[in-house]
Amino acid sequence: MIRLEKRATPSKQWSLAAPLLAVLLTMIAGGFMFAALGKDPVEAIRLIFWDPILGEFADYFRPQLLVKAGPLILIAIGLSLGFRAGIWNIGAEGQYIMGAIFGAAVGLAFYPAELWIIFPLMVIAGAVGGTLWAMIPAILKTKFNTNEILTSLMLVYIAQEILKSMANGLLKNPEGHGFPGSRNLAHYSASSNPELIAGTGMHWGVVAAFIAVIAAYILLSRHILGFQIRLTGESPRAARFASVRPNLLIVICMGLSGGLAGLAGLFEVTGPAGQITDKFNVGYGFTAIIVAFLGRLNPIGILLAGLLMALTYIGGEMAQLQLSIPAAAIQAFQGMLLFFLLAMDVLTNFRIRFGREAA
Amino acid sequence: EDPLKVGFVYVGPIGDFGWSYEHDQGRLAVVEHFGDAVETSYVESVPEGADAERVLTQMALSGHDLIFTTSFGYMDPTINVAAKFPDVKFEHATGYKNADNVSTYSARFYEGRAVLGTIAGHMTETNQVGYIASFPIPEVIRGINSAYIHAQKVNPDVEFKIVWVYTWFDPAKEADAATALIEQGVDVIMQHTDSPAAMTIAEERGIMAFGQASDMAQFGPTARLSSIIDDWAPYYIARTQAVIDGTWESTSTWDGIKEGMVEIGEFSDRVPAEVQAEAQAISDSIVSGEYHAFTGPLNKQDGSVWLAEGETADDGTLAGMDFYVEGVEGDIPN
Amino acid sequence: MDLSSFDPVVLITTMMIAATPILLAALGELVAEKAGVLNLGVEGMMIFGAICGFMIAVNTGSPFLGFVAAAVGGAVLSLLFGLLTQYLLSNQVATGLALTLFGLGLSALLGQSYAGIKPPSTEKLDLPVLSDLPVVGPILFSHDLMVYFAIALVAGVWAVLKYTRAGLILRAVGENHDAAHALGYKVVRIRLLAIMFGGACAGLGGAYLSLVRVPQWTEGMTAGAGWIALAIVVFASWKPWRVLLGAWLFGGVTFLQLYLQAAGVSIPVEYLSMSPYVITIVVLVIMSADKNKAAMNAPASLGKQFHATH
Amino acid sequence: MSDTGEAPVLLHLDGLTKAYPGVVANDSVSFDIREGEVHALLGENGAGKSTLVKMIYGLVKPDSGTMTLRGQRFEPSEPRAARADGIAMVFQHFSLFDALNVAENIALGMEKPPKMGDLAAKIKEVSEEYGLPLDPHATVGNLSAGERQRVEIIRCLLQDPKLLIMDEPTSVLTPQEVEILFETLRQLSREGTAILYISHKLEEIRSLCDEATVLRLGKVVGSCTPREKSARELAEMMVGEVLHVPERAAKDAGEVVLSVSDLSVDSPNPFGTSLKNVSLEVRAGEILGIGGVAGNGQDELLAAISGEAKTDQGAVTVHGKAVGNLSPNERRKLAILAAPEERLGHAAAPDMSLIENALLTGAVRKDLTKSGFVNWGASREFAREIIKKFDVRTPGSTNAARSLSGGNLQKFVVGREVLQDPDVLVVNQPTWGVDASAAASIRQSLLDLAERGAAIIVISQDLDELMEISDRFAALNEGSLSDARPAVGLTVDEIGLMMGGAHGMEVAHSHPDEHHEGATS
Ligand SMILES: Nc1ncnc2c1ncn2[C@@H]1O[C@H](COP(=O)(O)OP(=O)(O)OP(=O)(O)O)[C@@H](O)[C@H]1O
Ligand SMILES: Nc1ncnc2c1ncn2[C@@H]1O[C@H](COP(=O)(O)OP(=O)(O)OP(=O)(O)O)[C@@H](O)[C@H]1O
Ligand SMILES: [Mg+2]
Ligand SMILES: [Mg+2]
Repeated sequence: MIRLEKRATPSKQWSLAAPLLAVLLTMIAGGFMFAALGKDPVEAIRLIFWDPILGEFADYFRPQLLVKAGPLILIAIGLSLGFRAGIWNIGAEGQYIMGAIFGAAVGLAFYPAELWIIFPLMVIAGAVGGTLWAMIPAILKTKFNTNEILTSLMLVYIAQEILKSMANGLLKNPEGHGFPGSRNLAHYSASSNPELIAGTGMHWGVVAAFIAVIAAYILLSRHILGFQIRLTGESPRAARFASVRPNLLIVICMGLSGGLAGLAGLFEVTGPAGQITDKFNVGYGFTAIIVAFLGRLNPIGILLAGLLMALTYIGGEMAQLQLSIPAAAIQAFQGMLLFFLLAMDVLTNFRIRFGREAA
Repeated sequence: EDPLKVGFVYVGPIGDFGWSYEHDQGRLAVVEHFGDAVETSYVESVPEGADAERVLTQMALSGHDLIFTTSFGYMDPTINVAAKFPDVKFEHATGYKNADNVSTYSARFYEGRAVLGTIAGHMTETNQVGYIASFPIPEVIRGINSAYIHAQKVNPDVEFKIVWVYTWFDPAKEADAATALIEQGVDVIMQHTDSPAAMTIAEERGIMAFGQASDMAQFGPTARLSSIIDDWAPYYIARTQAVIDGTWESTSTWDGIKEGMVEIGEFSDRVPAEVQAEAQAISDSIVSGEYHAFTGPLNKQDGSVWLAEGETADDGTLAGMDFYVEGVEGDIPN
Repeated sequence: MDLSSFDPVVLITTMMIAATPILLAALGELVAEKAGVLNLGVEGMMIFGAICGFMIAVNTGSPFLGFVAAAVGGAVLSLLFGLLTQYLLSNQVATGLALTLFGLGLSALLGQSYAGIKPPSTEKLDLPVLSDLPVVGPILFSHDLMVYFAIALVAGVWAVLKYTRAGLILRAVGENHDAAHALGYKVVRIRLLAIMFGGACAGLGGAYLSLVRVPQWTEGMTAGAGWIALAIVVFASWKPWRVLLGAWLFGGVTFLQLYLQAAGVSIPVEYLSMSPYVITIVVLVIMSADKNKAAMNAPASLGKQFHATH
Repeated sequence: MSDTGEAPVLLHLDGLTKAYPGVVANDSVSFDIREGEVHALLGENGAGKSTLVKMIYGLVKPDSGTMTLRGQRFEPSEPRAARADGIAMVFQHFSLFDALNVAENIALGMEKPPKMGDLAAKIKEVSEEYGLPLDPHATVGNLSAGERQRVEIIRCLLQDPKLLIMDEPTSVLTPQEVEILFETLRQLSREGTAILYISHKLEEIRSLCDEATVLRLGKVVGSCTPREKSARELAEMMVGEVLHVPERAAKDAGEVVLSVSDLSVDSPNPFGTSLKNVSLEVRAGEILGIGGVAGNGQDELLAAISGEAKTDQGAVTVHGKAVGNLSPNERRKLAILAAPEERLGHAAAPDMSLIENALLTGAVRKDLTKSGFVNWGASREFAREIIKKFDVRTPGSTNAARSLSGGNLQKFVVGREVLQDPDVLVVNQPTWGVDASAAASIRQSLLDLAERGAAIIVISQDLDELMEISDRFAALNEGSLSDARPAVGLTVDEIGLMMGGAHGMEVAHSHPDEHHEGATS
């Protein structure tokens, strides 16, 4: 019989090897799936994992990986702080939307003024929008003990309705021939989030993601607040004993995660997306939850997990394009990858023993 | 010689049995028509915005000669990518921005609505027609107006009850909307959403309905009166041919029943012969160009004059239509 | 606005139908959560059930077999979650989300050739006299069998949890898995069964959508119903009858906003559309404001990992 | 008590061995338990007692060795099988379900429980018969620790066990309740039930048990008739060396350092106890011992002094300064420190390293942070200092707290506070579950601290411990604190009454015994 034995401390070697093993297993299992669909499995795996990084057009795709991973990382970093403290904000999608709406509203309010201050103001508004939206579950939790998983989730749907309303109403482009959607902020230099290095598509959001990774790393490893966050997650009573105020921590963590999600929304709406439309949000807030866990709630891990996720998206598009693999198969493939990553994690914290089972 | 590479970008999955499905049917028609002379590829469920821009770039980089971008939200990404790949031809559906290598195309669904509205006006016994509307965008508003105008023309007492569901596809919600409408006394349902849920409810409750996006005959064998179907195949074949022939130019196409982009499904036996004839006559006159679905005198909802006697609406106004015509009740959201 | 045409009977009958998918899914999740397992993959299991049920019903011509297949499909998918979380001790929140992603992808893949087909229709109850009674007839005697099955299942789950030893053991495992283990109960096995029950119910809920409610197969057709089911469990503070109430309330509010529109009430639509969510939040707040009660109803081991150390 | 000499052997253990990674928990353990005998199992922490009884109960499978029950080969594959063979067990850590009621809890521990209604009646009947009355419909979470213990015992009794295993059952009972329990056990023993009894309280063993088997490092190192040995001899058998008893010098009490007046706090926890008008004073150099059955407000009192629970500002004063509204860290700044009962999860975070756990309370007084940034070097130094000075046995300061044994973690927790040089220190259950030698060294460190002039409150359920180290004694009972009385000269009965007597139990068996003196010596 196989049995698991908890390690006294997590294994360093396995924490590196487990994800690699998981990717390998995914390639094998995914290969079978692609073969079952009548596609060349080796070719498919190569298109997904290899081509975006080292293939023919890698010069274009490498920065695109960062562009795609940027919002995921930014949101996931914020979420990971809360998750570490046992605060389950799963409504980042809504906070992302509200950040975009707030930021865009500020930008549009100034249209067509050309002042350098506009973009910074928009950035602030984006962070504020996300933070405010996250404050709703935070305050309901601290005041009424309402489960934040559900309230933050419900607020995603509400934010989506608000987004539809904005795209069709208040923020609608008056010169847009009646179509829903705001003016294109990227086409108007005071409010645009410009490409920082020509031809790469990289914008301030990518920079913000890197800053967030570094800041979170320092916060968690060096700062007392980071220690308090970790402590609260591991042992809420010990945290109170260590003078952590749980309600304050909830507000801080929700606020930070909401603020970063809001920023991600703002950078997307002013850059790659360009405008508020009713389909502006594409699920980054939910995918970021997975990214946060895949990265084991560790900033560096999240950076890598975000890039891996981005790789499967971009590589998945390649596979669709070149081999006509349906998007559904790519989605199932991503699901497999997540399962294997989560399953292999066990090796980090447990030792596998073969032998007689204890009763 | 290398086959022509034609790419398609879809906003939903091709299995949505609605918008993206119909575009993919168009792609399949291209495959069938040209055989080995073309090679098609597609990417489905591509979000509008940054992802679209990347996928388009990917297509252009990998040697596609002609790319169809099949959702309004791909407008700016299409323009952006087209600027970087001047040798690649782009075709953007339902948008209004053109460039040297970007054409736009759209369908005059309102022509089809004129035909269906005529049938609805005749068929309703309660004089209540239900309309399940998706989003308050010009295309949907045009459809409501056109259907109302023509229903009202044959039945001055007709009233439209409109429910906005804010989704293109949510079967449960569409079914609920249909039920709510039926409870308010409608006996004919028109829809501008993609699932057959409303048709199923109509069948169950013994009222009438029209297919949308696909024919939906199997979901409402008795309820279905006719349907309005998108058919992109003729256009896709023509544009592909143009690239092959070297005659492709940037154009703005807005085709209707005549060009086959809008197709009226077979009338069911339930529709009396004289109504069928009248509906067919409207369709024929639109095809022949004798008749325009928005022909004056028409007032706006607030009573102000929109089109004088005999005047027809210009495409610019139609493209941005954001008002109801006189007689339609309720407000357009926002 | 025309309130004269407002008919509560319609509201109730529609609400009962609209509520059935989320009711089934929520009931399954309730059982899993009572055993201490938080499975956020309801949406994935629902849609997988929707396609399994649809495929089998279409191929066999029997909606009954379709529903059986949906239950089996949902249970099999949930087993994946069970193996990961119970044996490999993966995080339940993340695994549940991954399950949703995987279920959506897999179902779309399986359903590729099933778009646009009409499934065999599920029979409705049609009792000669009873179904024709005013008010009572449409409310009580004229639904399809799944509506009754779902309500019967509520009663069944309630009775099992409250009165049987199996129910007692299930609650005990969710309450304190270490103590249950010390008394010799197979915590992991019991949880796996609860997870599979949850999966089967979610599958049934999904199949109700694809076989009765819509009825058609399309990708992503559950459109968020699984998430609503999760909310309803908490809303109901883990009590079966309140799950029924919650599902009806949600179904009712969703329908009501469309109904008011059809009746010509001019309220901004997008605010009406968000009303079910706003109301859910408000009710959650009211339910949870009473701290002691909320704490006592939530299974104490919910979402915690169990690893027997001896 | 029956004469067990000739009673037939009920359970014969032969060469039982069970190894865990890195430890052999039981090494070839063999001995007999006779019918009707009360058999003590002695040994320091980690000696393997719990492991052994878990094997008998079918929770753990032996690696080798055999068991014979009434002449039959006995190999329980799971607790159910053991229960079917007449084995019942009261666990060291309660195996109860807070949200369920008494009857449901009991049903869960039975093989074929009768219908709920019948079971409830039976519970009432049996519990009253044994003088341990219980309301079958009460929610277990609302019961006191003593009542919860009763639930466990009744659960066993209802199964008519042939062998009743009790793993440290008395730590949560008042002396009177202990007496009632013992009377019950004696009655069972007279009726022929064998009892395997594990306890660290040697006086109890001496008064109750007929036979004793002593384990050390998993091996049987001896057996004896406990009545014939002194507690000290028993302890030395367990430890294998001569025991040091803490010493204290007589001294004068100084000025009042900590004063609590008219303190009332609502418990934050639905199953907790609220404090009612508690007043106390502790002087410099003095140890105030607070006794009482667990769950009578001990946690709440500690929380009110440590700052985890805020109170009226004036309800708690230190050196005359009102501190009732200060946070734990603000109080630490004023040298008010505490060590809670729950080692893992309250006093220390299980999955964090000892360095991080040193930072947990040491940040303020040991200057381990600078403008919010943690000085990990200094934290490591502090952790090492604790490990060294308090002889914490661990491979290193980077090990997680949960990897330490209970006693070693306790030394770490107490050491962490003592080394921060407190003026006021409150400790709850400083030696709970800790073996004799480690307990002695922890007590000594508290005495040394008092010597240096600190005001100390020791909350404990171990009366022997309190008598040994405190200057004055008070008891908590349902959230109220009795007046403090000098410890010297208090009798067990007086203490018992201060603790609230037998908590409403009718004393079914009544012959007050003369055993159970105040202190070990
Ligand atoms: N579940 C477990 N998994 C891994 N190691 C364990 C486990 N339980 C205990 N240990 C290890 O066994 C050793 C002894 O633990 P235990 O708590 O039983 O100590 P003990 O012998 O009772 O010590 P003390 O007398 O200090 O209480 C510790 O080093 C601990 O790391
Ligand atoms: N599940 C386990 N995994 C690893 N080691 C274990 C486990 N359970 C017990 N041990 C180890 O076995 C040894 C004996 O433990 P056991 O619990 O039997 O001691 P004990 O005599 O009951 O101690 P105490 O007086 O503290 O209750 C200890 O060293 C302990 O760490
Ligand atoms: Mg121990
Ligand atoms: Mg023990």
